[in-house]
Amino acid sequence: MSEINDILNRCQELYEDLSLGYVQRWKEMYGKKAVGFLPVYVPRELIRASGMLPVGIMGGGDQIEIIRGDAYFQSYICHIPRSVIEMALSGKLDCLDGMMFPSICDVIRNLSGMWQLMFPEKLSIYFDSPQNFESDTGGIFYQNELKRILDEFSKLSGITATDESLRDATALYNQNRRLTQQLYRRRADKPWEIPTSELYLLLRAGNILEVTEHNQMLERYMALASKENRKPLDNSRLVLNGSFCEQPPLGLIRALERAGGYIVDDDFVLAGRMIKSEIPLKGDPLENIVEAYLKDSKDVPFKYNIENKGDELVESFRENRADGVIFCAASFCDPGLLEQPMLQGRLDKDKIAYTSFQFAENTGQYQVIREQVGTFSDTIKLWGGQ
Amino acid sequence: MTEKTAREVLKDDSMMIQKKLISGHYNNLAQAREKGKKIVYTFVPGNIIELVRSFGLLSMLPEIDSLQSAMRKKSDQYVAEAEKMGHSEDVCTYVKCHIGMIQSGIPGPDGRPLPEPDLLLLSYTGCFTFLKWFELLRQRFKCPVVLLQIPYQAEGKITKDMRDYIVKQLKDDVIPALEKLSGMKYDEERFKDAMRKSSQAEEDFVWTLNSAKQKPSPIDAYFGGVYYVGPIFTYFRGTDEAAEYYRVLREEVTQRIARKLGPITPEGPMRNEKFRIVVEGPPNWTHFREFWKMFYDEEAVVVASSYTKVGGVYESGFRHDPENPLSSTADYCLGCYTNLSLPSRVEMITNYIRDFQADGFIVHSVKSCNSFSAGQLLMLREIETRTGKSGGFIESDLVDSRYFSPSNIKNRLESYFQMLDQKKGGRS
Amino acid sequence: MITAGIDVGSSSIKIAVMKEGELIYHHSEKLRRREPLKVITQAYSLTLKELDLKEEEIKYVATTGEAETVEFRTGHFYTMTTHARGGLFLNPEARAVVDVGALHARAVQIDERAKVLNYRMTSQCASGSGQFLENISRYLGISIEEIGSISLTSKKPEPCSSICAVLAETDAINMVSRGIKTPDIVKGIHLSIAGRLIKLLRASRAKGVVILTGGLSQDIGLVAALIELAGIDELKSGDRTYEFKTHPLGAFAGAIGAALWGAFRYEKVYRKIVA
Amino acid sequence: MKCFYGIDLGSTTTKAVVMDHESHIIGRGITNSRSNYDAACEIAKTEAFIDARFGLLKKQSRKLEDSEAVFKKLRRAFELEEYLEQLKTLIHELRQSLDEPRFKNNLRDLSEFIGLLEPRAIQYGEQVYLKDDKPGSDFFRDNAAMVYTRVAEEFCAKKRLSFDLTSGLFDRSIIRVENQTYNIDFDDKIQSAYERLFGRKNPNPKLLDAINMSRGTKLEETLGVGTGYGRLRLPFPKKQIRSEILCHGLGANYMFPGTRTVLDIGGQDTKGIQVDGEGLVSSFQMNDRCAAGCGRYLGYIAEEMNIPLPDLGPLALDAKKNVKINSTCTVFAGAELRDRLADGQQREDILMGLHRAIIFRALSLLARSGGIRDEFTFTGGVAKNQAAVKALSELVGENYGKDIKINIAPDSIFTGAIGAALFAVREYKDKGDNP
Ligand SMILES: Nc1ncnc2c1ncn2[C@@H]1O[C@H](COP(=O)(O)OP(=O)(O)O)[C@@H](O)[C@H]1O
Ligand SMILES: Nc1ncnc2c1ncn2[C@@H]1O[C@H](COP(=O)(O)OP(=O)(O)O)[C@@H](O)[C@H]1O
Ligand code: SF4
Ligand code: SF4
Ligand code: SF4
Repeated sequence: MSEINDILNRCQELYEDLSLGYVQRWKEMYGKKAVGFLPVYVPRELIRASGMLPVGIMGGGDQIEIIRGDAYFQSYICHIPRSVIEMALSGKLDCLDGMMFPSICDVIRNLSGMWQLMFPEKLSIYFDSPQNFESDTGGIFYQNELKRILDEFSKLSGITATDESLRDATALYNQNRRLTQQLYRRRADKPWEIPTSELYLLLRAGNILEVTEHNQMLERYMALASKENRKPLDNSRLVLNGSFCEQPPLGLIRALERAGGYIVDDDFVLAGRMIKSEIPLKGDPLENIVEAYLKDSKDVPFKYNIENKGDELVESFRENRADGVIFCAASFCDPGLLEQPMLQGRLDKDKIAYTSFQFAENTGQYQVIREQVGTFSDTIKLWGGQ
Repeated sequence: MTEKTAREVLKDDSMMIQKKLISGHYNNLAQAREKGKKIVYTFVPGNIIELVRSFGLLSMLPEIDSLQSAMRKKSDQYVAEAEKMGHSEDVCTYVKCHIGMIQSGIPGPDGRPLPEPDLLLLSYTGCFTFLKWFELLRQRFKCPVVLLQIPYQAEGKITKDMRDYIVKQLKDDVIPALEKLSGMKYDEERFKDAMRKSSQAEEDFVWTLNSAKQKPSPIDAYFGGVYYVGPIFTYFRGTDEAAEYYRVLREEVTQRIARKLGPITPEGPMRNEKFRIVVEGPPNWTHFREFWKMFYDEEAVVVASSYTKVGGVYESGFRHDPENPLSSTADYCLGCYTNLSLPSRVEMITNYIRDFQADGFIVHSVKSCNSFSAGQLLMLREIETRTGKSGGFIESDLVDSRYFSPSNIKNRLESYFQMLDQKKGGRS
Repeated sequence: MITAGIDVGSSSIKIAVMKEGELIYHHSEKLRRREPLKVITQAYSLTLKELDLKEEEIKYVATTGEAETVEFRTGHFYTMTTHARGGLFLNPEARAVVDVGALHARAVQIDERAKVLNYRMTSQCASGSGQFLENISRYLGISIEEIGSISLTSKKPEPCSSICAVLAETDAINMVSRGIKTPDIVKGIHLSIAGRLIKLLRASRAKGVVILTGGLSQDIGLVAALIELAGIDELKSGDRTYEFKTHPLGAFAGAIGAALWGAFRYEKVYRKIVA
Repeated sequence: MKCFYGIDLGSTTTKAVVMDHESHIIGRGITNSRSNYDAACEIAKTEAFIDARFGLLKKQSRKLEDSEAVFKKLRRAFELEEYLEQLKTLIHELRQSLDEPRFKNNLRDLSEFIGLLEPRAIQYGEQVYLKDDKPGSDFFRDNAAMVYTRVAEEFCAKKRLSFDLTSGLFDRSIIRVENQTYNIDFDDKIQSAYERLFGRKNPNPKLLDAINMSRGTKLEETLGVGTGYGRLRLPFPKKQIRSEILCHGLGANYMFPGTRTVLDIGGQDTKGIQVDGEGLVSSFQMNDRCAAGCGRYLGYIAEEMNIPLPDLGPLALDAKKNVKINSTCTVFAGAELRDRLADGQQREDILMGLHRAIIFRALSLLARSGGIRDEFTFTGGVAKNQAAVKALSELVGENYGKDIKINIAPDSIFTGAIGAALFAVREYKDKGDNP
């Protein structure tokens, strides 16, 4: 009992420590640098291979009161950039020597420019990923992009990544991907054993912790969780979709579980799960990373996809023996919300039940959400899967 | 930009030419099916209309359809239609308006239905929403889609890698798709010829926008500007008619300058130029006239705007180059306003304020467009610091009238102009 | 078998008691700034007294609404589940339920067994809710009961543009000062609420007979506005027609539904557990 | 003397300020806004001119013995006269309203009730104005509601009558009362007030002299400027209308010349304004189309808790704990309050949380307008609320440093009207003084 709690407490601390104490200590201990990245995905292998610590920043959740952040964003823009700005302005991100902005939407894209204006002394990288998934078109562009980034990193850290160091990093993250997937499978099997609120904290810890430490943590947790002897409830099994960038507050995740639903798959904290299987270690490491993204990455709203939209979601629904799908997207998230009708159309085709609501990372009232999810669970409970 | 509004607003020769251009185009579209013409849907920013036309294909621009619906007061109904289909209230209304319009049978300006697409040419210059937009259309139309990704100018410059990536996509994907659709081979000479005409029009266009440096300014570079950009941003770039339009326009403006006349508004020529303003952000289309009136009633003239650069930035010297058609097409796409980094946008507007001797600037932020809006508040502050001029801030939307609150906007604008006036020293 | 349903709303609580599928008692009480739990406890013991029943004679006490604190409940169902059941009870033809309460509105698409197929509800913004109507009517000096009939006399409804309930209040003040007649103001507001409801209905993909429930279902002005707007819509789109129905007990739909589901659950699961 | 006035027609209150030609404030008047804008303005202005006369009177009566106390008494007695005047109208309107069909079934009871109400209300007025020296509110509506509710509750309980019925009757009638400009003749009313205090026999000739002096002074309405939410509906030419932003900037500068940043929280809007050393506005921000977190929000809360608005702040000051409030939607405020109470949280803690929530919103707006610079002046009605002020001082200290000087004037709610009056003086001077 106590050891699993220790792990969870550690995670909770990391989750709540918006000032990134861990990162500060890590930097002092090793005399190295750290690079932050915003959702959703960057190849962390590159940061590690350049001798730095990758740090995933997913906003301030409901723990930060926004005063200055709102000064930069109109009310109809999603919430995550405000808390990120608030954190940066209040010095909480000072320990990050650089920041990466993945090309997922206009908001994050423009945030990269804001960073250049506001923090000119910091390295700020806009990371443009390809939407053309041909190796010799998008692949070449992507490789050039990665090389450019490696150049910047080497200037920042003084360490130039080599094939060797890239391969080592890839191996470690492969292990992380493997463990994370194991965790997900375990939860889908026995969701009462691995509550989503705990799984979520573990994922978030992976944003901050150095990868070997996170790997150990995942292994230990899984070993302990099965011994906990938790009892199953008469809950419905739900696949959650839409929270790929801005994250719902932990309280909301708990509220969902309390409203009678087990979450059996989700798209939270995708950094460690964007690449679906392990990246080969043989051959050119950069090329392997590129190919993995082009051919083996998850289907997410910011990736161009016209051929099999929603198939992955349906697959997850089936594989995880779910009863329904919940669309849980951040308010004002254009990519997420524009994707939804297409996914729903796909679910309709297979007669899969779904419900949807929106949240903001600092949503504090869960009443409406609870009611919607509760009704959904009620329906499944009263009527079963018919 | 609709014919009706256009006719009422400006009765000059240039307007008549534009009107003819537009009605000709819609006529072609309405008859496209009978005449066996193929239709390509593509977006305004970074459009490669010269190339498309060189294959004898007709094009349609969904944003233009949306904004025209708004000016015809149809957009609310279309947006509602799309929301009814499950689209969120939060997302870009251009998309919703267009989807609602499709749902209603794509009625054209004269009521005749417009054709469905045979190809979706998806170049998402400057905005990620475009990606989703055509994914949505594709679910509905099942026609082929060809993607042209334009990398973002995050660092404020165009690199060789970016250009190469675009040229490669043009060669490997876009041109073959156009060839397949049209059954014609790529004809570089035709393409080059169109580029030549483009660059000629661009010359006169830049001259016209620059005329606002005169005092009084002979044009309004925002409300009037949206008419001036019409041909060059849309279907007509690279045609003789467009080149002619800009030649005539230039003549007219020359005459106005000589007679020291101000811009023409829907209520006649402006007599007095009290404030010279730069505007950042797109206009509102549902209340375009009302919005404009809030400016000219206060005797405010817009002397430069960023919106008139979304379909290409020409003032810094870029021209479509017939000698290097593909790579200059790439440069054109890369250079559109919303594909520029925030620091570049700040610099551009700062320069406008200086070069056009503006008294102040206004940021019009629209709910729909994150591409424009995210970061505008920082821009506002940054420009204020750099120029020492105060900026005004107003909010509404492109085509969703629910977000256009006349009293609120008027209140802010009035307060802003009174503030400028106070600063100028005139206290009344 | 006797079961009870308790619906704890934001402005009032409702109690319904069902016996073998028949409604044998109903009672509602405004909260009026009183503590809900106290009001419920009192009202419930009064119910038992009036029906001359002992506590254990009620087999299942089902709560719905904001009833987390009600400890004597047997089970809880969420609002849309109960309004679906209650709505169908009040009108067996209904294939959709629209519940308009003090702060929220909900649209639920159901099948002939009251299974919830789809639903939508309003969010954290109170634009166009009962509360809002109440404020305005207070401002205009008319009672909530007469607001409906006043609205019906309007000849030229004044559009109410504000999205926000608070700003709409000022809008209303503004209208009065411009000399707009009370019925026209009220009707304008009814139309704007109706517009929102129709949007919700659309989003819930409901069709056919719609039963209105919740407190505002008693507002004939709102009902008329709904019918009017749906008619306009029908003309425009040519499909998806709604046929709105009301019932004098519309406000009790939640409580009735809860009591009915309680009976259902009791038969199916709970009896075994207790036994 | 030449008088200049500014009128701020706000969404909840209408304020007027009278100035002399040297820009000294000589009178203030305030009333609640209502659908008849003209009436609201007229009343605020009349009150301001009455206040100006009292100012003169005060100056005159300074020489009298025990002058402070006597003056105050006289003022209260005058207010009682106004109260009674309006009460008369209210009773009349109540009787008129009985004609409406919905009261038909309870006509007898209701007439009886009105009969009962009148003496009670008169008694109440005499009590609070003359004996307690503490009327509940500045506005007749609130005071009348207070006594009305009290009497109605008792009466309904006794007669088993629906309380809603009587409150409906009140709502109906009070509006009619408010939309009339009541007749306050200073000369007349001051006489009655004097007589009420001292009887008819003129035992205090010096005071009467002073009264006559102030009566005799000519207060000439030279020029007025209007501002505020409803300014466009004011019967002024465009030149005499100023945006409330400019007025707040200038008004704040008048009260605190060091002001660089102004925060104004009114009934339905919040503004962050930056001004220069002259009080000229250099930039500003206003809330968008949502009234969350404005003064009206506190009004709803006070209504929900059934306490007078001015008591809300003091109650919140007893808070011991920080409670985070999420929704500042005005309409949801009541629901949130109930939720929290049901959760077992303390009333004062929640209240403080609500105040903090408002200030958070205001601070983000300020941040948007360019931050907070020294000195910082808080204006508008909400500045009267101590809890809001406390939350603001704390948060400003935390976020902008402790060195920022925060100004709050007793006149905070009049800031806009002061600015408008200043514009009136300037406008007149610009045209060339001394015709
Ligand atoms: N006859 C009526 N006409 C109009 N509105 C009414 C009527 N009766 C009740 N209401 C309104 O219904 C609302 C209460 O509805 P209800 O469904 O009980 O809400 P909740 O469940 O949230 O308490 C109140 O806002 C009240 O004003
Ligand atoms: N005596 C008071 N104590 C506390 N708050 C007050 C007091 N008087 C007014 N207020 C607050 O001030 C608000 C009105 O502010 P005001 O500046 O007059 O607004 P407006 O100009 O929009 O009418 C009210 O909503 C209320 O919250
Ligand atoms: S939440 Fe959506 S819109 Fe906001 S930054 Fe993330 S992806 Fe972009
Ligand atoms: S977000 Fe802006 S640029 Fe993108 S489609 Fe909408 S309006 Fe156009
Ligand atoms: S718009 Fe009005 S009703 Fe909606 S959240 Fe804001 S204050 Fe509340």
